[in-house]
Amino acid sequence: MSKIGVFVCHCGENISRTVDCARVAKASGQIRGVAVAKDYKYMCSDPGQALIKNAIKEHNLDGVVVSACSPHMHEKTFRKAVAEAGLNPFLCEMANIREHCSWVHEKEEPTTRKAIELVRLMVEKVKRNMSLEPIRVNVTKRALVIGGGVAGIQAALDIADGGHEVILVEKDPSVGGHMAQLSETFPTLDCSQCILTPKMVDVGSHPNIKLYTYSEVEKIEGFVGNFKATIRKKARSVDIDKCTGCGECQLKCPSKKIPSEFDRGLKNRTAIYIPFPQAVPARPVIDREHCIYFTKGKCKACQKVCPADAVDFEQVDEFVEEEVGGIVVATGFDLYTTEKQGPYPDYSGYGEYGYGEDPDIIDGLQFERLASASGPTGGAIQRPSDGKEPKSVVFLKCIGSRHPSKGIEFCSKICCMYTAKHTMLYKHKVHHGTAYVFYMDIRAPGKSYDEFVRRAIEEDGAVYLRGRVSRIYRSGDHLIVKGADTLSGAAVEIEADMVVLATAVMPQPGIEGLFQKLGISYDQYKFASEAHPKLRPVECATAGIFLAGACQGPKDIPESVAQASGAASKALILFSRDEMLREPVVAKVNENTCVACWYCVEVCPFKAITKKDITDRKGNLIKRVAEVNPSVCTGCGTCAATCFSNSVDLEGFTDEQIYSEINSLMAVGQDLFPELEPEKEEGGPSDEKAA
Amino acid sequence: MPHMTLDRTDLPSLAQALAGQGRRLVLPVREGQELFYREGADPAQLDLSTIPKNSIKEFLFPKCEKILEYEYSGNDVVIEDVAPDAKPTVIFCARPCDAASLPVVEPLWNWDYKDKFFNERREQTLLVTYACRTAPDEACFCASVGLSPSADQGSDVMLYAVDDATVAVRPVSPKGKELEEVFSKFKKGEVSDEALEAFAKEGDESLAHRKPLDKVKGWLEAHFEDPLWEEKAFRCIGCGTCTFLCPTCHCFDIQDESVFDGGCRLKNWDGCQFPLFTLHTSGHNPRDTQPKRYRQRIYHKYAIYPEKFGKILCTGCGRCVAHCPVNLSLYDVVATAQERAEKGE
Amino acid sequence: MSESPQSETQTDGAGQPEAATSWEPRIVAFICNWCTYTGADLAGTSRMKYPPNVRVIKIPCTGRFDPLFMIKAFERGADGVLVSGCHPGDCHYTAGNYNARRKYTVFKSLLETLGMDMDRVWFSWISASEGGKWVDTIQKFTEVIREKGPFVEYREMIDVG
Amino acid sequence: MSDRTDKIREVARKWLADGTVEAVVGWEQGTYGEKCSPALARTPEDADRLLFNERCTNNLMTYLKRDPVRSMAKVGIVAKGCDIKSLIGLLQESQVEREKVMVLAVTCEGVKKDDGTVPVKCQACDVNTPTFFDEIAGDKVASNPDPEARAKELEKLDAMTQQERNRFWREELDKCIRCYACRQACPLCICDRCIAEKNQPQWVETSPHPRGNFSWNLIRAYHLAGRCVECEACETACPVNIPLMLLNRSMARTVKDAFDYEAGRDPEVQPPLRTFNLDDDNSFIL
Repeated sequence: MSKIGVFVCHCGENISRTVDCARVAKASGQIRGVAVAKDYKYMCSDPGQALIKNAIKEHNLDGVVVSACSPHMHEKTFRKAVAEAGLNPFLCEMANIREHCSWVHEKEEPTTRKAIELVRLMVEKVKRNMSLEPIRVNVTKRALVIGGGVAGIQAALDIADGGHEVILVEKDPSVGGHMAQLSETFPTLDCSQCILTPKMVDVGSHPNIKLYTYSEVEKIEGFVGNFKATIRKKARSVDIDKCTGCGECQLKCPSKKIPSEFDRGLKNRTAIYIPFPQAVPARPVIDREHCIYFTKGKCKACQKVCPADAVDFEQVDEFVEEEVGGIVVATGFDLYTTEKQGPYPDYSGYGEYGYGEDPDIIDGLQFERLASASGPTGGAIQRPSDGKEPKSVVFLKCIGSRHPSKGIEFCSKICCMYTAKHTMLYKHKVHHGTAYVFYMDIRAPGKSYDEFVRRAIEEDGAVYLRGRVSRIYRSGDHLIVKGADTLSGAAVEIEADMVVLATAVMPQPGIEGLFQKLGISYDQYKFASEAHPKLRPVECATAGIFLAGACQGPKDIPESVAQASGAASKALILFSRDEMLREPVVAKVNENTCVACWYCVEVCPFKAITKKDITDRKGNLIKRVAEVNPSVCTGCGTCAATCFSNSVDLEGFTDEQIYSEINSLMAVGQDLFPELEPEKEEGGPSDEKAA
Repeated sequence: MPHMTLDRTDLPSLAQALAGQGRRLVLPVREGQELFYREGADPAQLDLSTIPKNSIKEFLFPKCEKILEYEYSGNDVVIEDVAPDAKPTVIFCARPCDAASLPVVEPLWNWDYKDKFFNERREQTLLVTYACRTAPDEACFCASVGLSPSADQGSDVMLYAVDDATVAVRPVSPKGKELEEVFSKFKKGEVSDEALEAFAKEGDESLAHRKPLDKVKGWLEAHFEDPLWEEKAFRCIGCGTCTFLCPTCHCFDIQDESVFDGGCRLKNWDGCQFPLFTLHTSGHNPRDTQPKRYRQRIYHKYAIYPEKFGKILCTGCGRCVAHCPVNLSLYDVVATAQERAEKGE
Repeated sequence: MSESPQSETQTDGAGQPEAATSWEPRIVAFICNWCTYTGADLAGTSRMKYPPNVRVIKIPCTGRFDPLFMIKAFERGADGVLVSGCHPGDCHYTAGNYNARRKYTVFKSLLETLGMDMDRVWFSWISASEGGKWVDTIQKFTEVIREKGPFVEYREMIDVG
Repeated sequence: MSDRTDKIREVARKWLADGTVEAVVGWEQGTYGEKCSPALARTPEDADRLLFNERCTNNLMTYLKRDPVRSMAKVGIVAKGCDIKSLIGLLQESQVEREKVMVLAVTCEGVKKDDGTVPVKCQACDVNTPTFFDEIAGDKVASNPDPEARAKELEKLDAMTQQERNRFWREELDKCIRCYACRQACPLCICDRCIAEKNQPQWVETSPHPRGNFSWNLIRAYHLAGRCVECEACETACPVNIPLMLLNRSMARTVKDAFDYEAGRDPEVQPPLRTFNLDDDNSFIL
């Protein structure tokens, strides 16, 4: 028989004002398996806790029910108290007779009766509670940062400066990301590369950072504190240890007409190339798709010219494994498709605007390259078709964004600001030119942001027209932009030399593949989902994985950097301990009855359940079963409720416990309300019987 | 000796008259494509076209029966006995194979322990049996187990449909004889003994193709590990239909069902075809495969029970043959055993 | 059991048929720890009032809700069962409530097919901030059940065995 | 029919002779009426017992989850289009590995029940010519499914008031004797230990009283929601003639309406209770 102690708190008068606490205690004492039941004014006070501890020792209790406030208030207090008395803390439960009873009901018989039933329900549960031990998880104090844009760079540097090793993986040949492509940055108009390059160099040389460029994450196994990442180092065809970055190879490469990704097609590059002069590492890579040797079988011009003998045509993709404790995902963004066949096949694009067909219709990042001092024009604003200085430029905002019929409802957030910046950059370079902006709304709520937009309009004379553009077509030397100015109600037709489309910020195409490997969730657009939109904005629901930058949603640079530092500090918090303690409220599998249908595996939001082979001593497969990784399981119980044969159970909320709670609701003989007889005024017969 | 006859059309009224003496009435009625013995059915719906799908077992040994109640009182448990829910009953127009099941299982219920639940019901039950002139179903094999389509074992009164319009009445037991008065109210005439002899003759003829099963026991005793079991029973899906429809299968399970402060103990039908039937607490299961469980059923009926009680635990009603969803015929299996015994295999 | 008085069980009245007038609606609520339980706490801290007819069984998440719980609650005399958790998108475990919602859809339809009185089966999303919604829900549910009376259809089944 | 039988025998013989499979599960002539019976051919000679006709009603997929078939390295199985739906369910739930099963499909014009009637599944059948197999016996049989077949079955139930439905099921389920023939016959009842046989705790009371019967039949139907391929094996096996298919069909309709899902169609698709959509129906939740 169980020996349960029930401790009924008056909470001053908070409970006793409407609940007869003495009667609750007396009634509790009569429940089978209850060894002691007491009431006290303040159970959470030192004397109250002492009363519980003494009772545990005196009666050798094997379970405790504190009938008081909400467990959200004092469960920790009382579990700590019982632990101090030598009882496993998970053998203590609370019956909530304050928030759920005394405070919400009148002082009348059913209120006390309810309190008694709530205690009984919890007594029945506690009888089936098991001693549980917190789950200890060793922490590997190394971080993996995926993505080498500004967010990834910041996160890597912060963690590395915090004294921990960082593995930084970048899919492109250099770190830098989109920020490296930008000309100036809003709202200060400082040069993007000037502020980014030092950070890139730091990343390349930091003793705590191991940099894998031109590499991708192939596989992630494990769980918080103990991830194992397999990284594919794509064949660069250049030995970057031997290479000195002299650039001779680029000069000699005969394949010169490949649109440069970095310059967004506005300039060509060679097949062996360093993507941009400030690249880190400043080492070339051979683009095998375009290299004459790889496509036609001969050439090797680069190899011949290389003074360091660094070109290696035989290189193959290499796989390395890295063990890490936490992961920062900073995979950034790309721009919405404006061609008919863009990178986002699910979205229809803006074929009617002629992007990809007319060279003078470009997107925001292309304009950045045009305006950049390191860009194809050396910073001169020249239209791509013939290099002429455009006399009028039309900027179109919300291309894709806030356009549900194109499949996107969100606001891309940064376009209002960068378009204002573009008009300023344009006007600063083409003083007599006119910048027109078609907009839906102007959203500039950041620090110094609205002032910046006002400057563009008021000081630099950008012409803002509220409305959408219906069509863009070429007429001789010009592009005709037909739209509407909804404020004046007039149809507008502008003769433009160049059109710039502020296209929506989208996650990297195909990034969901990586998210699936990581076991993190993402929204309908494939932006990674944070654990809580308000309170856990940098963590994923999957423990040990953190988010930084635009992979989570459109963000400007300061926001990305701030979130990156936030993610880094989350990782550092994780690394501040040698092992983690996790609540042992986790699922467990009954291997005898599991039939490996994998429903639990599929419904687990945390990928905490894996498939395990049970083999005999010779290694022959006997059966397959589900296995819960207690380090990853968060205890939601979805698996337990989904399993047809209830072969998965949840510690702390086991089937037995819940069954017993339900079972406490009814007694024999059709007496559905096995209430204690209420005490008659001033102690009736039942009182005497009980005494 | 002459036998009283009555009009076949008076059978519903007769049923009513028997029930009118304070008895609950059970009789076969049609439900969909099949007949069922039903309690409280309208006698006008009496249907004698074939053998019902269920047996009469459930009226003597119900599928679920409370045998005691208990209540916690402090640290004690207070146990209260439950009186059998035994009402005077008339089972009207039972088939001979059903009636004959009672003398087969009676020793079981009165062996080391006298089961008051069965015995009181048996005591209270009047069995008015409707003789089969010929085997009513292709699955029938009562003649193979020492019975016949018109066997009177276990019956209180036998009814014989001597022609389309006339039914002869023959009391069998003292209990049946006491009912002369009720029957005589419907008396329309008399027939001689010879009129009933046709039943024995035609009944036997209709089952002439069935084998006697007298050598099965001996064969079984020597062939526990025979490949026959795997070969036949691979198809058995362990549904237990055979045991639950069988008039002689009598296994039960004891379950305690509790609410918070007490509960009751129930006796429920169970069957040897289920893995849980023999599953030990340790996890070991002596009959861990379906062929072993199938073999058990045959052994129990044709070797073990006869050994202990001197009777085959089967009346050849054929329900397990007709209703097996995978057409695993008990008759085929025991007939194979008989055949092999005859061949000396 | 040495300390407290225990010569009597709590079922002094056991076996006595319940007077028709003494019947009170009996509602069992399976609610998630993070949203609805906390919402009910908020109703308490805000001193809102609602009828004392509900018995709460806390589960970590509606994802833990197994329809077996509801059946057992009815078997143990519930006149109504409420299942409540976090609103879509708010699940502490990201997706427990979405999984639960599919279970509800199927199970609810099954109960309808079987002729259960669906006024006695309620589902809700009540967030931690919706103390008022919790109170409203319990009030309405209690009224509905009071109006309908005891769950006779199910209690007939309880009566057996 | 005879050409299908010939082809079945030919393929089975070949598979057994060249060691492709350890055994072939098929049908053979039964001994009661015109009934056919499941057969296990282990040798090429055994293959000559196999046949196909309109009384081959058993869904043989149920044997894939049982010994001796379950433990065979590779097995051939003869299957009608409707039976293959069950196989797809078993594949979805990893109960069977595709590489371990050779499917010998057979085209089918529909089968006949013991009482000579045509099962509803045949009236609604659109897989008379199976599309998922390793070998196929029989020429193409055109499908002419009655799209209303399921709805017609449910009409009677739909027309009832809640109280009438309650009464109807109380009467039907009171007949239940808890033999679990429905479960045993079902190819998709895959649990080694059914929830009705778990007693710690005993969620489903094992006693055949109204309470236990209600919870058992309810849970059985619930566990098959979105999984049942409407093969009718349960209802056929039920010794007390409970119209189990009414429950199963009603669930199938719900799953179709709510999640646009039909069981037994695509082994690659997630069964509906193993996944969810953010925009699943929310209208009934307060």
